[in-house]
Amino acid sequence: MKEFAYFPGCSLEKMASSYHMSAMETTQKLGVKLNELDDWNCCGATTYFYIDELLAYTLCARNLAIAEKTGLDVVAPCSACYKNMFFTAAHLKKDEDLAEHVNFALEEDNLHFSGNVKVKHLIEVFAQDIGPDELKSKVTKPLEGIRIAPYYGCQIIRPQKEKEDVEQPQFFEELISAIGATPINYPLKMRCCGGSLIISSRTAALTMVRNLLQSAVDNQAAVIATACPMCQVNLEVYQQQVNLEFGTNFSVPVMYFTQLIGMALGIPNKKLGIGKEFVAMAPTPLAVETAWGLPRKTK
Amino acid sequence: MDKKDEKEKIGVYVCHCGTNIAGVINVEEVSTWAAENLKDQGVVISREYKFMCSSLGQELIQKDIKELGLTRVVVAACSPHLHEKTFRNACKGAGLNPYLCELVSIREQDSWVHTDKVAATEKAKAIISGGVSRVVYHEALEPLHVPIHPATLVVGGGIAGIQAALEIADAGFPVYLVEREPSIGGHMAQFDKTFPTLDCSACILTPKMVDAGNHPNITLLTYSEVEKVDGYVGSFVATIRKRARSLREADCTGCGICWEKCPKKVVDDVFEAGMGNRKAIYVPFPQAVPKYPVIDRVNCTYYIKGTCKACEKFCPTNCIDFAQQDEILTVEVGNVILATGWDLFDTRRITQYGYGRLPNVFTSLEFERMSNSAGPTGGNVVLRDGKTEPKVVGIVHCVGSRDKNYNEYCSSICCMQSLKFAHLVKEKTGAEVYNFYIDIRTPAKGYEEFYHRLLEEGTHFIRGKVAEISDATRLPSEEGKLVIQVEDTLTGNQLRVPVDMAILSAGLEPRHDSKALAKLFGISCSADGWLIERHPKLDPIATMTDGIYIAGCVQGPKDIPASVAQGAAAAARVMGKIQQKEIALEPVRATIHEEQCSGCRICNNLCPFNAILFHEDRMVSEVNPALCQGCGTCVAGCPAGAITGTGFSNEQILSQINGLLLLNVPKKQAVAA
Amino acid sequence: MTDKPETKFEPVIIGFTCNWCSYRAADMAGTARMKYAPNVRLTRLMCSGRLDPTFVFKAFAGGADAVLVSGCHPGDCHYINQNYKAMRRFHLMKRVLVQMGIEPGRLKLLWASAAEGAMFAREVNSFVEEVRALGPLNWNSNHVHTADHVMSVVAEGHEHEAEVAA
Amino acid sequence: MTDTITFGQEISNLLHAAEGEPLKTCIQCGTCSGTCPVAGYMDNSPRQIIALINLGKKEQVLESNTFWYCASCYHCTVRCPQEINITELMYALKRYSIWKNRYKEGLIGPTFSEAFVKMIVRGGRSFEPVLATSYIFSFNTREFVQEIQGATELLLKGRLPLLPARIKRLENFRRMIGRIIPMGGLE
Repeated sequence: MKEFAYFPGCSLEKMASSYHMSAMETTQKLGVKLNELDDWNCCGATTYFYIDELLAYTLCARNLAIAEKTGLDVVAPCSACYKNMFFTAAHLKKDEDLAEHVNFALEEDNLHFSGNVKVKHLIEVFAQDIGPDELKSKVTKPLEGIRIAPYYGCQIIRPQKEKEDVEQPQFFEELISAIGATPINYPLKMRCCGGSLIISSRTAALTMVRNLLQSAVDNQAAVIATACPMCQVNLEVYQQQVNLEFGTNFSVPVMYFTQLIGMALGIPNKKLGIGKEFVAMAPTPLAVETAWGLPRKTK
Repeated sequence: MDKKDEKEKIGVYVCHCGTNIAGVINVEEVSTWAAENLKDQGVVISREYKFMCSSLGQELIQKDIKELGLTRVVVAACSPHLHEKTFRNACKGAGLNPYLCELVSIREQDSWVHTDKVAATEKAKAIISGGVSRVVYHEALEPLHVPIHPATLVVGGGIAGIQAALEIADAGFPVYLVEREPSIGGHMAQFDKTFPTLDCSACILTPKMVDAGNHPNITLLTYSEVEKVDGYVGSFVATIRKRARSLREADCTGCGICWEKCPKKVVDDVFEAGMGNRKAIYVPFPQAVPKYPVIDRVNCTYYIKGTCKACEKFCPTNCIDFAQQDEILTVEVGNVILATGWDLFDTRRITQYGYGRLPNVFTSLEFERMSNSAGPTGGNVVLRDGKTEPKVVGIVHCVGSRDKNYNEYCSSICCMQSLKFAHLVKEKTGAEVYNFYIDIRTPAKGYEEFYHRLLEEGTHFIRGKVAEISDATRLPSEEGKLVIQVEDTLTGNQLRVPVDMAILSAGLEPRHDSKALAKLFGISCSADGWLIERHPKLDPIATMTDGIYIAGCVQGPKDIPASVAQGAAAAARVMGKIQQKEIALEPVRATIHEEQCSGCRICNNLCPFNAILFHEDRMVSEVNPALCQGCGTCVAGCPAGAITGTGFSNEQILSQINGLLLLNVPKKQAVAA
Repeated sequence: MTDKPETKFEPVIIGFTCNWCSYRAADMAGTARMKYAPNVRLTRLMCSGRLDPTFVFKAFAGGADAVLVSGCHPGDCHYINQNYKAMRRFHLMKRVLVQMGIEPGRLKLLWASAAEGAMFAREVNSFVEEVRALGPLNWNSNHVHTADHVMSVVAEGHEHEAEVAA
Repeated sequence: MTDTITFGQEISNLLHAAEGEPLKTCIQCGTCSGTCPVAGYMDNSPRQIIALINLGKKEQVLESNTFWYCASCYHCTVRCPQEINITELMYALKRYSIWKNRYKEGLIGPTFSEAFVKMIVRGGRSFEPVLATSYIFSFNTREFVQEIQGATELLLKGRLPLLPARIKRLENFRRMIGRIIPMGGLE
């Protein structure tokens, strides 16, 4: 059994609790153990870096140091948390001076970070550690016929870490294929959802959400799959506001990839937090109805 | 270090170089100091003079050599890269072996880079002391003389190679022209028009190809590759694999019945850039030289399934030979010209430009084939469906060039190529054409005028590197089109330009195997894969290995006129060498003292030029002086100290270090320094 | 050393340059009249691959406070790849220096192309400052101050190299 | 060599893990701006900001809304042909303008960021309802109503916390921050 330290991040406590629930359920079913970090703190999203770089590194380093104590690699389900932790770890490893400053502060909480933690995004655990083949073998209720738009968003793959493909990655598609659904190819899968601009620059962000939804709908997506709570909220919760703002009529369900995997693994909806969303996933194809345990409609 | 028994008579000459040296260094003081303090080393005379390199300065040295019987000379002046030859010749003129003269630099490395006059003067003393200590251990040397074989090997049958081969052959010397593909012609044979004059490429190239094919002095070896090169300037021996064409050339008339009858169609990725098909037995294009086809054994039905033989059945001269074997030839040549050309940047690497994903994105080579009237679309500019003419075309510059994510260098031909494309598209279809560029570079004769012509033709020029090309349409006007997303940096506007066709003006890259080529011929190759010339300005076609020259794009991206000029220039250099009949080589070489050699063979692997031979019978290694380039790595690596490097011996260097540290100077003065 | 405490320590540095790149970089610095500290005295070799570790130890034994080894950038060697051999020897020499009680910071490796005069000047300056900070080479008195001793250590270096080459 | 530090050097110094002045290597190709999903809303495109910094036009840069519109999507950064980390540059400019207390009027970004950081410094974790007060009152009526509607629905779906979450070792945590920023600076 593979084991990871798990940093849920603030959003997963309430706003994205369904992501947390489905992450725990699916990983358990696939033989991966996630141990929540003891007394973690907020990663700071992007805002720490606006105010004070050193503070930002220190707060991320606290979580990394807690993870290091467990001797496990740490997994973050939120893209922003992941990016912050990944690059904090990378910078601290490279920059001794920075590490010294940060560790001086960490002493106050009896912590020390020596740079020996690998940071992974939750979707990397599915794509690399579990792998699409293994996932496929565990699927009991394949989501046949459902057209899913994989939405990568920004900070899972950008900025570039090594030489991976940052423009047309395929791992999300492979996971969707593994659960029997059809991944759709749409041009905006790598574009930004607006992130925190939804607060500071509303019109800009709503336009970005609109473009994304439009691109998915144009390519007949039945549902958009995300791997980040921020993206999920922007694409889903703000859908109504997009409709009001632009006179559109979007009603696209936006689900966490773990929820979709959970369905295919036969985990009951309730355990996956399904029911908390604004736009319910329309059970159109018959296969889904069976998968969800819904009564078949007779035509 | 034991001193030599007989004391040398050394003359020291310190140059003022006007005020270049004397302005910072107290030349008189240095000169007097040397005369007094380096006496023990053998200094018998020390002089200073305004300009040592002038004829008067040289005569001063020559006079001392004759009158005082100097056996060694140290000149303290400028860099040896500037005047070493001058002073060596001066010594030679006075009857002293030129290699007994040492030039030490007190200008570039002292007076020009320091401001503290005292410190600079002290440093000059140390430098001269180093030179004096070193020169004691110099030996009289004679340059090596090697005869030159009159034949030349030209590798690569593109325009640069053809030009080089023709020049040499016309001068009456034999040439072996080796080409990997079944026909010579190279990339130029694929083009339609050439910029800026819009000459038809085939019209100007074909006569040259025919000349090369028929020339009595040229041995054409197509479908062949060089596998091994031994020897050195004057007498290289190249091993060439002549791949089996699967037919007897002597009997073949090139009638073309075989490829007409061949039932197997293959996508032609090489000549047609994937835009068209050929047969399994084929000539790459109608004007191919030589005219004989080859059987592509990977795709031929007979080689796959064992049946078919349609070509053999229909061949009127019965020349097909399925059992033919590769031939291995060895040829002896005096010089080599490498002209292996370039590969097109793989535009798939820039995924945001959509090549391979979005059908109506084309590469530059694809467009060349498309606009060529002998090409797969008969010269019609059409979309991937093969029939629709585009109404709007976007041409993207700098694809894969000027970008640290791919290649940092400018590919130099893409601007002009893009302008040519813009003209051809407009001429053939009347479409609106957009050029997306970062800078327009037109630095050759007639190029800027061509750009002006394009401006007058009404081509749109947008200054901005294209961010992405996608099918993400938003507005009705974008429906069914490709959208080019770019900032017009001149106005700061964000543009979404809908086009029917996008052409990626891809950059030039070194051949994928250029590093292997460099290794094969023992020359150096830059980190990005272009072969390195001896000097970037003054010797762009020679390499650091004597007798090996480079021409055309193998040295770096360049256009047709420049490739032709380099081909001709390389030929001229080779002919000059051949005319000399023999050449003199700098005697900076390593030699192994057999009695000290333990036969450990460490040096064998250290040598980059394979100049060290191991004699199994005597269990000792030996340096081939004609192959040795004198780098000295083996000298430093020999655990037994059995190797001496002429001109840079351990004694010379160690003694120079002592000198530089003023260990050879009486203690009192050394402390003052 | 005791007479004038206010005088700055002026280290003596022996520099090894290759004929094709770093010596020309030094020439270039000169032609462009770039100024740098006069503490470096250069020796020319045909290639950094010629650098016998003996030279470096000889320089230290002879009173140099530091040694600069320079050559063409990796990949740009005029003798194809001999600078990589210099690089390997450089790392071995560093190890040997430590064994001999010499601060490894007294040996510096610098890749300089013929066009990098400015960089050469800058790097020489910073190296001089680094060595100044280290102070005069104060060889541990336990170590015998003779070339013989140095040679025995060098031989050890060669053995290492033989391993690497094999 | 000048004695005074240029605006460009000042900004380069704020870029972590950058050597020298990367902005000087900008070839003004416009890849960043062409890529940027928000460039249309910025008064100067990212490319223009770099040009302005290189020109030393500090006032014009600080008056610009460009960096407050950056969504941190890093798309420009992965595409820049000169490998300039433009997103980090935007962070640096945000920090610079907050330190200098100079930013374009009417921007929500700076206020929100400060509120966010204060909240974390107090409790160690994020709490959306408090956060909302930092920006919601700057919205116009229509936006305000929409935002409240959205929040109410979130609350009904059980997706908004009623009480702020706090970390356990809060005292240690605050002392830790004290070693980075003297308390009172942000509190």
